[in-house]
Amino acid sequence: MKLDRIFRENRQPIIAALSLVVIVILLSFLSEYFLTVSNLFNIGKQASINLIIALGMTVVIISAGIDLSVGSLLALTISVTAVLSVANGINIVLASFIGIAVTIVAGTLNGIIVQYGKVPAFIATLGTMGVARGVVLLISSGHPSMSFPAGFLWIADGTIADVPVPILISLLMVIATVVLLKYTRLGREIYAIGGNEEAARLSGINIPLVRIATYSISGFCCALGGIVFAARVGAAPPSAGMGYELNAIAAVIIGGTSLSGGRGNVLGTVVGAFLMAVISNGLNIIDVDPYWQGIVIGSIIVFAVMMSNLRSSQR
Amino acid sequence: MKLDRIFRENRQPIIAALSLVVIVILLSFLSEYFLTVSNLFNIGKQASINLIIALGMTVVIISAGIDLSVGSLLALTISVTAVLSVANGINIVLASFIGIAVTIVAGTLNGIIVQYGKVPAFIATLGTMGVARGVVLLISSGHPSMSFPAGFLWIADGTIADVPVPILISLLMVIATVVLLKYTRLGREIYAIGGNEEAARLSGINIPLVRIATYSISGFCCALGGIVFAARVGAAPPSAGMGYELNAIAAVIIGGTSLSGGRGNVLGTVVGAFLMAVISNGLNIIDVDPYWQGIVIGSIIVFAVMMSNLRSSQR
Amino acid sequence: YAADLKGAIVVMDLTTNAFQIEMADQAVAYGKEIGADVKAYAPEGSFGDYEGQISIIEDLITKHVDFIVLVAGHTTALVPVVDKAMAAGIAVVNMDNRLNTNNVVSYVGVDNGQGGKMAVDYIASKLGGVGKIALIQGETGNPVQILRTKGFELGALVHPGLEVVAQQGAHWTEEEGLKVMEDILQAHPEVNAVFGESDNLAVGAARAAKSAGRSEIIFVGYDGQQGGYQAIKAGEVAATIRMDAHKMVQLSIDAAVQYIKNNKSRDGIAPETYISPELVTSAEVDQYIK
Amino acid sequence: MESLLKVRNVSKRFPGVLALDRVDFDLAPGEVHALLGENGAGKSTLVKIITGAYRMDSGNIFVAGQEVNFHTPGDAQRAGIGVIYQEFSLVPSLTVAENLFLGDYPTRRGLIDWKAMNAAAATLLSRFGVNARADDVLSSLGVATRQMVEILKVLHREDLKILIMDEPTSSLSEGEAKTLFGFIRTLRGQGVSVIYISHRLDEIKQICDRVTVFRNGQKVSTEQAQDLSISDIVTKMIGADLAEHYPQKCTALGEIYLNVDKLTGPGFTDVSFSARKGEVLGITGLVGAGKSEMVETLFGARRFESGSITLAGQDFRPKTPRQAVAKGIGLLPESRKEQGLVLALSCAQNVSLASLDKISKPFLALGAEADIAIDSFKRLEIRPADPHNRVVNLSGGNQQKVVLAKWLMRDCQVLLFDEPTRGIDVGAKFQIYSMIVKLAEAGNTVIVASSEIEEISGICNRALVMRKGRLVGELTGAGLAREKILEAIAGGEK
Ligand SMILES: Nc1ncnc2c1ncn2[C@@H]1O[C@H](COP(=O)(O)OP(=O)(O)OP(=O)(O)O)[C@@H](O)[C@H]1O
Ligand SMILES: Nc1ncnc2c1ncn2[C@@H]1O[C@H](COP(=O)(O)OP(=O)(O)OP(=O)(O)O)[C@@H](O)[C@H]1O
Ligand SMILES: [Mg+2]
Ligand SMILES: [Mg+2]
Repeated sequence: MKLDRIFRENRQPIIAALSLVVIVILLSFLSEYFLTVSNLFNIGKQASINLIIALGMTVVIISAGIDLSVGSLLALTISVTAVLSVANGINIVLASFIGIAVTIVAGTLNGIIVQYGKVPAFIATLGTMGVARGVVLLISSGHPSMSFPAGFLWIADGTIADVPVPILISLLMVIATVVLLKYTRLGREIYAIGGNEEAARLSGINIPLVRIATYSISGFCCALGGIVFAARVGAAPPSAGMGYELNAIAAVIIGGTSLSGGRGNVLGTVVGAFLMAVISNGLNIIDVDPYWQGIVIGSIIVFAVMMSNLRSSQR
Repeated sequence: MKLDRIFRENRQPIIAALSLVVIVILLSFLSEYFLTVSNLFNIGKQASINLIIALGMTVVIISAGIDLSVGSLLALTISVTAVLSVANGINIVLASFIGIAVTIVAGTLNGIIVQYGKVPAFIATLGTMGVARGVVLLISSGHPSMSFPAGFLWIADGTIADVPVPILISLLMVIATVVLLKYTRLGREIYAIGGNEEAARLSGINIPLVRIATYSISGFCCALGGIVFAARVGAAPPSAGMGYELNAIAAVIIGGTSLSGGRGNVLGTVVGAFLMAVISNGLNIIDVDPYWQGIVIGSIIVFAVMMSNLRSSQR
Repeated sequence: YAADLKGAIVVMDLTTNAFQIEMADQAVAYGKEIGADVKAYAPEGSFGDYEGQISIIEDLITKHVDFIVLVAGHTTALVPVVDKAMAAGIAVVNMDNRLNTNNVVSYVGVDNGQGGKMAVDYIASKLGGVGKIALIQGETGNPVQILRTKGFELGALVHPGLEVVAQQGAHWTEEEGLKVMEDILQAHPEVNAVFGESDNLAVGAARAAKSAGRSEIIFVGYDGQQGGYQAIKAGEVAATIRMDAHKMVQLSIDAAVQYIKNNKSRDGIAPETYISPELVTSAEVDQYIK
Repeated sequence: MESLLKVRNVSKRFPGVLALDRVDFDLAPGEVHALLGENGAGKSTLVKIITGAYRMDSGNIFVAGQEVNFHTPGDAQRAGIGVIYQEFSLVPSLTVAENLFLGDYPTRRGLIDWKAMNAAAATLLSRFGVNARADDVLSSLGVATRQMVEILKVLHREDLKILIMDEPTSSLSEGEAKTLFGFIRTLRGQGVSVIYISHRLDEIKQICDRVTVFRNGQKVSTEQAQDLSISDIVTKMIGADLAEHYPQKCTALGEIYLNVDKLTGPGFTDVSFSARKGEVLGITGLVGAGKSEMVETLFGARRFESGSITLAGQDFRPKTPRQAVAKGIGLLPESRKEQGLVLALSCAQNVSLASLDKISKPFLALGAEADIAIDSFKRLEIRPADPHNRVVNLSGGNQQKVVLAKWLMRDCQVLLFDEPTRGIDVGAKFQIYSMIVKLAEAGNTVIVASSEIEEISGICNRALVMRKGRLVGELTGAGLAREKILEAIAGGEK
C-alpha cells in the first residue's frame, strides 16, 4: 500500500532509473571498460556539474519558473574568482567566496526581475544570460589565459576516502536539496507557489520572498558548479557553461519534474543527470561515430521518458 | 470603448511596439545610416527567418507546447534540398518541395511523440533537435560544400515591386498565421487546448489532431525558414539554425504570448522578432564593441518586456 | 609500422567547423594509411564546450588508447587532464591551438598570428596600400579569434594607408558573416576589403556583398576549407590563409608513434613544429579543390 | 417504456477507491431524473463514464437500445448527449462567445464568423439574463457568471437528446436557479431527458420526476420523486436518519472586533458595518452584488480605495493576504480549484498550507502534519481519509472540506467564509454549520458571504444585504426568516 503509492507518485523517476539500469547493463556488455570503478567515478565527475546546476533548476522549475542564465552564471563565478585571484593576487579561497557571492546576487536579481518587474522568467533569465556572459567577456578580456593554482585543482582531482571530491560535493548538494524541498517550510512553499500561486497567496505565503529565493538558490548552485568546473579545467575560459541551460532543464524533466510547476523531486533530477552522463560517456567508450551520437542520445532520452509515461496517465 | 478593450487585451504587444518605436528613434539619432530604406529592408530580411520560425513557434506555444527542434528542422530542409539538388542533380524546385515535405513529416513526428508518447514537449523536441541535427550531419557529411544555383538565390536577393522577397514571404506567412489563429476552427481549437486541455477535451475537440497539427505547422514554418536561409547564405552549412530555438521563443514571449498557453497573438510575435532584429542591426551600425553587445541586447529586451508588464496585472 | 595502435583525435567541433572536421577526417585517413585505428571525438555541446573535451579525454584514459591528438578548445583549460593522460602513459600530441604546457609529446601547429598578418599584407597589396577594411571576428573570446585578431591588428599597423573602419564579432558561421556584413555595408558603405577570421565568415560576407551588388570588395578568409576554395574559384572570395591539415595530422601522429616506439621518451622528437600558413588565391586554388 | 439511456453493471476503480460498484441506472425519455448521494458517492464518476471522459472497468451502456462505448466526449456529443460538468469545462483565456460555441463555431466559407458568433452569444446571454458581454474574456468574470456560461454552452445545442447536469446550481442564487428550472421544463417538454445532480435537495421536488440515490459507489434505489420526502432522501443517502436541524445560534456576543467604515474599492462602495466576537455575520445578495470582493478586500487579497478597517481596536490596512493571516484572519475563498487548493499537493499538505510556521521546527514535522490532517478528516468526515492522497483525486465536496480544514488548523480569530457549502452534501453541510457556530462560540468572529438563503437564515446572528456593491439592508432576529431575506435581496427590483 505504502510502496504502491510511492511507486505511483514517482513513476517517472523510477522508470527513468530503470532505463538507466538497463542502459548500464547494456553498455557493460558492449565494453569491458564501462563498468569499472574508475569509469564509474569518471561518470560521477562528469555528471557532477550538470547535476549541481540541475538541482537549482529543479527548485526553480518546481516553483513554475525557469532559469536560462545558469551557464552564464557559472562562467561568472569562474571569471570573478579567476580575475580576483589569478590576476589580482587575492587569496583563492576569499576570491572563490566573492565569486560565489556575486553569482548569488546575480541569481537574486533574476528573481527580483521576475517577481517585481513581472517579466516572464524565460525572458528575464535569457536577458541575464546575455548580460552575465557579456560581463564575463569584459572582465576576462584583458586576461586571455588564467590558470588556477594547483591547490585549487584538488576540488576536482582530490579524493576523500577514495571518492572523488566532485562526487562528494554533488552528494552533499543532493541531500541539501532533498531536505530543503521535503523538510523545510520554504521547500513546501516552493511547491505551493508552483502548483497554484493564487491559492498560495491566499494562504498567506510570502510569494515574493519564496520566488526570489528559488532564483538565489539556483544562483548558488551555478556558483558551486562554477567552482567545480574551474577546478576541473584549471582555467577560466569565458565561454564556460555555454548551452548548459538545456542540459540542466533536460535532466530535470527527464526526472519527472513538470515544466508547469508544482511537482517534481530531486531524486528524479539525479537520475536524469546520470542518464545523460552515462549515455554520453557510454557512447564515447563504445566508439559510436560522432555523427551518430546526437541521433542516439536524442532517441534514448525520448524513449526513456516515453517508457515512463506510457499508461501512467490512463484514466 | 472598443479601442480601450483592444488596448487592454493587447497591452504587452502594444507596449513592446512602443519600445520598438522608441529604439528606432534613438538609433536614428545615433546613426544617419540607420533610418534609410535600404537599411530597413536589410532589417526586414534579417528578421525574416526568425520571424517565420517564430510564427510556427507562436502556434505551438499557444497550444501550451514548445518546439526546441526548430533550428535542426530548418537545417534538415536545407540539407535535404541541397543533397538532392546539388549533389544528386534533382531539379531545385522539386528538391525544395521534398525538403519541405520531409521537414513537415519531422514536425509531425514531434507532435506524435508528444501526443501519443506522452513525452513532455520540451524533451520530445529536444530529442528531435539532436536526431535531426545528426541526420543533417550524416547526409551532408560527404558533401562539405554545396552551393545553390544562382536562380535559387533570387528567393533572398530578388524583389517584387521593389520589396525584397524574404520580406514578402514573411508578410504572407504573417497573414496566413493571423487568419489561421483568428478565423479558422483549428486556430481557435489551438487556443482552447492551450487554455484548458481538459475543457477542450470535454467539449469534444479532437485533441490529438489539433496538437499534432501545431507541430506540423511549426515544421512547415521551419522548412520555409530553411529555404529563405539557404537562399540567403547560398550554401548548406550543417550548422545552420543552431541556437535558433531560443531566439524564436524569445520573439514569441516578447510579443506577449504566454508560455503557459491559451493566449497570445501573431502581431506580438512580429513586434518581438523585429525588436530583436533592430537591436542587433542597430548595435552593429553604431559600432558597439562586440563585448558589450550581449549586455546591451539582454538589458534592452528585459527592459522592454518589463515596461509592458508593469501595472498590467495590478488588481 | 604502427599496427595495432589505438589512437584518437579530439577536436572541439565536428559539426560546424569545417576545418576541424577536415583535421579529424585527415587523422582517421592517415591512421588507416599507417595501420593505426584512429577515431575522432568532439564534445556534444555547441561552441566552447571545453568541459566536454575533458570528459572525452577522461573516457579515452579509461579506454587506454595509445595516443591522442588534441586540438584543444582552450589554452589552459585542458592542461590538467592532459597531465593525467600523459601520466597514464598515453602519448598526447597537441595540434593547432597551443596548450599552455610542455608536458605533451610535441606541439604541431600553425602560427595564427602570422596568418592574420598575411591576410592584411595581401589586402594591402591588392589595394595598393590604401583603403578601408573591415574585420569580421570569430566567436568573441575564443583563443583562436584572439590570436587571429592580434595578428591582423599588428599587421594593419604596418600599412598606414589602411584604415580599419569596422570590427564586429560573429560566431564562426556563414550566416553570421552574412548578417554582420549586411550591417557593415549599411554603416560603412565605403569599405574596400574584408578579412573574415574563417572561410565561413568570408564566404557569408561575400554573399552579402554580392546581394548588394558590391562584388568589387575584396574578401579574405582563413582556414582553407572546401567552401572557401569553391568561393575563390568562383571569384567571390579573393584569398584564404590555408593551414595544411594533412601535414599537421601527419606530423602529429608520427610524433606520437615515435614516442611510443621510444618507450615513451621524447628523445629525438621536436618539442614543437610550426608549419607555415600559406596564402591561397585563385592561382593556386585548383590543387586544393576536392 | 424503453429507456433512452441504460447503464448496466458499471464498475470503476481508482487507486485505493472503488468509485462505482456494479451500478445500474435508467433514464426514460422526457424525464428529469435526479442523481443524489453524498460527496464521493460516485455521481460525477458515472457522468464521466457515460460521456467517455473516463473509461469504465466493466459494464455496459446503451443509448436508445444500442450499446455504446464512447471513447471521447466528442463521440458522446455527436450522439446528442450534452453535459454540464461539475468542474468548469471552460477556457479562461477565451471570450464568453467562444466558450459558448467551443468546438462548434459558426463559420462562413470555412472561416469563423465572429460577427454571427458574437451576435448569437449576445442573444443567448440576454435571453437567460446573464450579466456579461459576448466578448468578455472569461477569466474576468465571477464564478456565478461562469457557471451560467457553462450551462448556456450546453443548452443552446439543438440536437440535444440527453442533458446531464452535475451540480449546475451550486454557485447560482435562487433567482438564477429558477430561470434554469424554467428551461429544464421547456426542454423536458421537447422530449429531452435530463439527469440532474445536486446537493440542494429542495430543488429535487421542484423539477425531478424520479430520484436515484447512490451510496459509496453503489445504487441504493430509484423511486418516483413524489413518493419521497426530503428526509426520506437524506436517509437513503447517508444510510441513517439525519437530525436535520440548524445548530443553536450563539447569543452571548462579545465586544466589537472588526469594524469597517465607508470602505470603497473595486466592486463595492461605501460599505460600513461592524462584527462582534462570537457573532456569525452573514453577507448576502444576488450574484455579482460584490460579496466576494468585499470579503477578499478584508483579507488583503484586493486593495481598497478609501475608508478604513479597524481590527481589535487598531487600524488595519492589509496589503497582502499574508498580513491578514498574521493578524488572525482566514478566508475560505469561493473558487476552491483556483483559489483554495494546490491540486498537485496531497490533502495533508493542503491542510497545513496556511500553518507551516506551526509545524516548522525548523524542519517540517511530517508526522505531526499527517496527524493533524487525519484529525480534521475525522471531524469533517473527509473521504477517503488518507492524508497522502493527492487532493485532485477527491470528489468536489471533499475538496471543499479540505480547504475548510486548512483554516481550522490555522486557529483564526476572524474567519471569512465565501460560499462555504458550495457542492457539499446535506450531511456535511450541517457539520459545517455546527463547526461555524462552534467557532463563534469560542469567541471568534465569523463572516459568511453566501447566496444561499437557507444558510444565512439558519446560522447567522445578523445579515447584511448587498446590491450592486452597496449595503442596502441589515437583518436581525425575525428579519432572518427566509421570506424576509428574499424580499430584502430582491429589493425594489421585484
Ligand atoms: N481521477 C480520480 N482519481 C482517483 N480517485 C478519484 C478520481 N476521481 C474521483 N475519485 C474518487 O472516486 C470517488 C467518487 O468520486 P465522484 O467525484 O464521482 O463523487 P461525487 O459523487 O461526484 O461527489 P461530490 O458530490 O463531492 O461531487 C471519490 O472517492 C473520489 O475520491
Ligand atoms: N477579476 C474580476 N475582474 C473584473 N470583474 C470582476 C472580477 N471578479 C468579479 N467581477 C465582477 O464583479 C462583480 C461582483 O462579483 P462577485 O463575484 O464579487 O459577486 P458576489 O456578490 O460575490 O456574487 P457571487 O459570488 O455569487 O458571484 C460581478 O459583476 C463580477 O462579474
Ligand atoms: Mg461530483
Ligand atoms: Mg461571490
